[in-house]
Amino acid sequence: MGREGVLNWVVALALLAVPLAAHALDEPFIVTLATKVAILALAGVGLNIALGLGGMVSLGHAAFFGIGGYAMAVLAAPVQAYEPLMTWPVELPGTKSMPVIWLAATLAGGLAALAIGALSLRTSGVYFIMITLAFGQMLYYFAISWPAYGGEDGISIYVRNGFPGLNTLDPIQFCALAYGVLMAALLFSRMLARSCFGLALSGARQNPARSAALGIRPYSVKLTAFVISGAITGLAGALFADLNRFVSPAMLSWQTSGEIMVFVILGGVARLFGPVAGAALFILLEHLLGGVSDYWKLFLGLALLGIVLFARGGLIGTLAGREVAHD
Amino acid sequence: MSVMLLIEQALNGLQYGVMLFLMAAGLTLVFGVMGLINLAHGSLFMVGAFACAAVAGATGSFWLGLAASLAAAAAAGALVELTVIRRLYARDHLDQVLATFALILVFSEGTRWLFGSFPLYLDIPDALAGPVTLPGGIDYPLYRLVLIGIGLAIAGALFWLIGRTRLGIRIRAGEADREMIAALGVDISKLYTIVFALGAALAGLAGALVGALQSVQVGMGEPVLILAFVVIVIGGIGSIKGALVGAILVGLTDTLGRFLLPILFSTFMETSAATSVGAALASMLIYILMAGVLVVRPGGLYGRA
Amino acid sequence: EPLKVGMITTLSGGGASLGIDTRDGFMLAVKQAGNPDLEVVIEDDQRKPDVAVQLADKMIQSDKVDVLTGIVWSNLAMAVVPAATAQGKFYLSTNAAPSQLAGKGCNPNYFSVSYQNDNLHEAAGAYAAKAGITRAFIMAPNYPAGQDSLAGFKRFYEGEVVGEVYTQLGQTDYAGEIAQIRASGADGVFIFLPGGMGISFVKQYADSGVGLPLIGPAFSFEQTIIQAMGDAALGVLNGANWSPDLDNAANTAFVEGFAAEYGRLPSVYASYGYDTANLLLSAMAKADVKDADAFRAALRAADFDSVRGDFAFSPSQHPVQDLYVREVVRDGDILTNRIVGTAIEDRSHAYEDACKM
Amino acid sequence: MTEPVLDVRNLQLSFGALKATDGVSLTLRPGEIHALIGPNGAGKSTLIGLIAGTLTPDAGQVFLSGRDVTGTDVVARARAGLARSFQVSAVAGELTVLQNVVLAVQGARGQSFRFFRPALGQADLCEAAEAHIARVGLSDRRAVQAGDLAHGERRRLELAMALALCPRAFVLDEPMAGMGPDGAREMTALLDDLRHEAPILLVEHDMDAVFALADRVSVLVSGRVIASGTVAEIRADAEVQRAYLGEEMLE
Amino acid sequence: MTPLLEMRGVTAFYGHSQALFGVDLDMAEGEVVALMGRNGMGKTTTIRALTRLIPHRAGAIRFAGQTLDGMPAHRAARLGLGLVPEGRRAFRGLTVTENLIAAARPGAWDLARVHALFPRLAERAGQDAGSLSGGEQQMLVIGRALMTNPRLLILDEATEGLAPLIRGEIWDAIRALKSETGLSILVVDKSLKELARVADRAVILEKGRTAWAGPMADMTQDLADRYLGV
Ligand SMILES: Nc1ncnc2c1ncn2[C@@H]1O[C@H](COP(=O)(O)OP(=O)(O)OP(=O)(O)O)[C@@H](O)[C@H]1O
Ligand SMILES: Nc1ncnc2c1ncn2[C@@H]1O[C@H](COP(=O)(O)OP(=O)(O)OP(=O)(O)O)[C@@H](O)[C@H]1O
Ligand SMILES: [Mg+2]
Ligand SMILES: [Mg+2]
Repeated sequence: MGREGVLNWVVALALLAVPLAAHALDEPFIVTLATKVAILALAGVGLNIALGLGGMVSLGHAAFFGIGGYAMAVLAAPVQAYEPLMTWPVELPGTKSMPVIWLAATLAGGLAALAIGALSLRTSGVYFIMITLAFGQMLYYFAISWPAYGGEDGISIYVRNGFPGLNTLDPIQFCALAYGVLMAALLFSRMLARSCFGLALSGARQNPARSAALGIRPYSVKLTAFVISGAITGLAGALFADLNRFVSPAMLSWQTSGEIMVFVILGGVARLFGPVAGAALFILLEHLLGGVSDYWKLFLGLALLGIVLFARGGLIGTLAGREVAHD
Repeated sequence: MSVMLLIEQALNGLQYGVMLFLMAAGLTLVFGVMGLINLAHGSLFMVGAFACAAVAGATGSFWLGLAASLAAAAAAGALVELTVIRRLYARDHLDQVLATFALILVFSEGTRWLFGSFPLYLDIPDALAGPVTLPGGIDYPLYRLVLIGIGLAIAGALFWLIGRTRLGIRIRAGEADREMIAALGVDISKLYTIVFALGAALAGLAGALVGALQSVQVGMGEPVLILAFVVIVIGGIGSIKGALVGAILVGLTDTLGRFLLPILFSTFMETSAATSVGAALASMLIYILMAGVLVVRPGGLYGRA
Repeated sequence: EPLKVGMITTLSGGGASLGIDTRDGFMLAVKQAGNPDLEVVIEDDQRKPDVAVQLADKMIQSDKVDVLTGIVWSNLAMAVVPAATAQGKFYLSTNAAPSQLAGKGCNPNYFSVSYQNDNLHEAAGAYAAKAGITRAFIMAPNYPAGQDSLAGFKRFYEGEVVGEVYTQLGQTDYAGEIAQIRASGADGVFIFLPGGMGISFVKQYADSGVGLPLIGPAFSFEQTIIQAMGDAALGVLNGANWSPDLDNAANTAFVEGFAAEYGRLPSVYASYGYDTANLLLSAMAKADVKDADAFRAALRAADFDSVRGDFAFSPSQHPVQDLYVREVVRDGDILTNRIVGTAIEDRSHAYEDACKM
Repeated sequence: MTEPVLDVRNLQLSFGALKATDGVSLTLRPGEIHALIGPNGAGKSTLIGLIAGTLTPDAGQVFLSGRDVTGTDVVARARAGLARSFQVSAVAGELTVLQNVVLAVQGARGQSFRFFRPALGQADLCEAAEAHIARVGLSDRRAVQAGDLAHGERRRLELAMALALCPRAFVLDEPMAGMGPDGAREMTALLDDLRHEAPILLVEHDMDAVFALADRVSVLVSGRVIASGTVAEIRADAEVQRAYLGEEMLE
Repeated sequence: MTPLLEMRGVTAFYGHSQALFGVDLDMAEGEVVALMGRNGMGKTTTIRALTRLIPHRAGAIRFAGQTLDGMPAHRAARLGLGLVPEGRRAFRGLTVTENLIAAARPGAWDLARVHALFPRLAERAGQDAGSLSGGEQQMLVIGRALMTNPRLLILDEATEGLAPLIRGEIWDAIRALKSETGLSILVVDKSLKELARVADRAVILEKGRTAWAGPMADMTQDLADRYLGV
């Protein structure tokens, strides 16, 4: 195991130990913060597949994040209002079951990524950044001005959705759930990176012309990765909405896309645990600086600048050094 | 709906487009020509507006304010280039996104720290205030006509600078291969500082000119920034001509869409719902336009990609 | 037994001026009262709903606050209030009071000290006829608060609506809308364009030379922003429930105290913050917050000197108050508002009947 | 006579007013090396682009093993058995030599959408890749990132990747470019060997290599084939000398 | 003869891997020196260190009486280093003429003279350099280096990928440059025959070190076998 492997374990264990300790010390808010880190890291893991492995710099991942959130609210809100989800063509009830909601959010995120990716991947480079941003903004404005789902006010669900065998309202149990999902996604992402598909994706990123000449369609490979990426980020959105028991267009805004990207870059692009380290650092900074002064964002900005200028390769990159070639 | 109203709206669209161009021009210089994604370009727009408002407020002269906006934005741009941006050319777009994202925070909160949280006062200079009557009987604000003129003049000047002068050629060469142009004896760093300052000055000028029409407040740059991105992506990155055409296209689409869509929907919907649905669609329209253009022409209208 | 208040408000970014005034008004009352039993925790929500929710969680879980307050924006309130009241905490609104929380969603632990969101639009609508507007052109951003505002205006407005336009949230250029106003044949314009949108519109409107009377809710013509509009704002009418020139002892003391403490004139947000703190202090004097029923009754009694004069709560726990119309005037160097008439007396709100409480 | 593996019929392509490919017909028969030479800008790379499918002709057809592939794209042609190398080395710089070749092997076998097993954990993939790497003499560089290779090594890697496709035809754009004398010699030997697996359409300016290897030579000038024949015929062709070889080659 | 260039014990790294282990290279004014060695022996790296495109870690480089240690590339270039880099790095997105103008510094070489040397560049004057054929690009970058009016022209595989006819023309041009203008030239090329005709001296690199240096005439078949694999 190389340095990066050790580091990954440290990060993973810390993210487990902190909420447990906080729980023991009766500091439920710290547990909530750790949950937030885990969920935002999950969104980052999703983005990292597109960004790190596939080189697709998407500034529109808030779209999938928000869609996942809305999937949760659209399914759960009817239950609390004692109404069916839809009556035509078949009557379908809403649900407050997390596994069902997760499935729906993953599918919704993936489908949205399929549509957006299919169009966006016709472009590349800076154009890709901007067209994904444009799709994100399109959904954002749609969500704000479309009255059906609360517009800018968003939708509140008052009670967190349920997971069989767990009391999700208990912060530590919900945290454990989020942590479990994050770890599963990390495992999946690691497997993906090493698989044939991961290699094909890497090839498509570095030299699409060569990939095509080898009979590998870069477009299909990238689109597949983009869909997987959107699906994971959608799942994170559903969890995030459940954490807050609330969803609003703010989840879809370009600032959200920017922040998810910041997590990834801060932690280390294409590093397995990059998003986790990045999200943790960002939330930590936000909460440490938040109390310092009214102008705390000035310091946050300076801190981010310092990191990007002097800690190349993000947190993991700086601490673990250059990636060693696999076996 | 009269023809005159439609013409007036088209003029409004043109003027809005030219306003966007002022912002997009600086951005396309930096973004296209130097190959740098500068999310903080909107902050320089804000710096220009605040500098103009502060100086105009203190001296009572809009024109002094305008000069101050150019100076302040150019200085801020040069400073940022020397301390931050300079280290980012060799990095990929990601680091640039992160660093300039951080710069937005620094600029916004720094400005708030200096000027407080309340919007500042800045108004159109008296000489340009009020409407003039155009042929055809349209009353149109003089200031907006002047903006159209300034925007087009700047477009011409930039077109010449980038396309025709040796400075412009060297800048573009530097974008294609920074190392090679240095190996040919061109001090690309100095060149980039100048270009970045120039782009910043343009943004600052736009901020000051637009600030007289709008609210001078912290965060004013971000919505314009996104629009400016849309503009240059539609036009094709790095192309001044593309920025101009894109800006005018966006201005017209947005203005006419906001005006015509509710009318269109009200032909088959109840008015109140039609205005709401029409407005919802109108707010998405330029993004739809952009996506449409990129799907058909992945490199934008005048792009090389 | 001390009482802990958690204030969640917007202190950074574009909307910071509103939150800062809310906080400053609130803290002025706290300072004047000098009650050592009142402890205040203040946090910045960055105008982000998810941040507001997490701050509420933090204040409830870690700081163990009894009362929450301070939220400026309706969408943030919708994110925080239902969950907070469900956990048995009191929420006192210093500004945002969306219809959902006034009607079906009313809650015994939720009090709005400011108004119900529609009130100030209703005041504008009711007064429009008196101001000679019979053919109104009405305009608001296309989001729930905007849609509510046009509905609120129309509720009491008796003339004809010749044009109804939804603009984009955050829009900065209104040339298109102004052209439509000019072409519409209206004799008056109602706008609800909060924050920078209002500044942009008013400046452009003044420059266009259209010159029709302009009326709106107080938010668009508040102390925090009219300075930035300059003379363009002069003469604009706006519906309000408070004004710096409102003639009562509490108000005079507040306006002077605020100016002395912070060196600027207070806004409506400051007045709501100030009233909220005083309401809280009055309830503290009567009951212990740990006894929720007694404390609630003490709040309901509203036994404090409001800067708005007479103040009482309706059954849904929203104010019953007089609504005025103000005009922007120049007072020496600065612009401010003066009351020009009463629009509606003893107004509660339109959703009262839906509240089962 | 055996049926040609690659059959190009009357291809045309213009860039604006410039006729880059002006009615080119040529064939590639099993087992042969067919060299395509011509002055700079004659349209050789353009022709390769048309054959490989990166460019779409204005008119004309391309047949691969008797099948008309004119309307298909690069990927389809690669799968149909066309292996090309690029005039400017095109490899995945951040991957190792081994990974690059594994990528080629899995591309050829259509295994790129396997999500689960590690690519380098699959013995069959790796063994095949190693064999191709050994063939071009890069075995001791297999763990080096392709971006760190010297120019000549990168050209060999390119060839290994083309080999990995087990193609029906090779289309190679200047494989010798930038190679030193010994490198060029090795490459010549390698190509000589390769022709038994699949015929080679070879674009090359290295006349030593061309004359040593080619069974047939076609000369492209201004988008047209001005001459075609054996090495001896071409060397003797006065027009070719004037247009391409110059005086020097007469010695 | 006045020394124009002195490189002493130069070492250089790419990241952590060392590419140069101690290169010595001397040139006098007006001399044509062939830099030779097998693939990957460090010829390009030596040139990159000389033109300040990468820093050298140890050793010293002096050019035209000035030390280049720590000097940025553009200043070194202005001292008179004209580079034709390996791999044809024409400026894509610029026209042929713009490519030439971008490099121009006053002197004997101007657009007309470059056009006279390579008439093809005049024909393609308005075309995007990125869409030129490989050989056309090669002519362009040689022309571009000449436009800087260098004291030392550095040609790294300048004839790579050129048709024999053109290659011959370029060698003619190099010889003409040598005899008519007395320009100093550092040349890397794989054609030993051509190098033998034009170069005064040769420097051979082996594994990042100077293995042999001496007059071209002293290059024996034995040396060539050992170091160049001919
Ligand atoms: N996209 C394009 N647009 C315009 N002209 C082009 C384009 N691509 C190639 N050309 C022109 O077509 C001609 C043929 O170019 P091509 O690259 O095929 O030459 P080549 O025979 O491969 O030359 P070389 O031996 O130098 O590589 C050249 O004159 C080139 O300038
Ligand atoms: N960008 C790079 N990163 C890491 N190593 C490099 C890089 N470029 C070259 N090298 C290594 O440095 C050594 C010297 O390479 P260099 O390109 O200088 O050789 P060369 O003599 O010019 O070879 P060629 O004849 O192939 O051009 C080689 O071992 C090569 O692998
Ligand atoms: Mg070619
Ligand atoms: Mg080399």
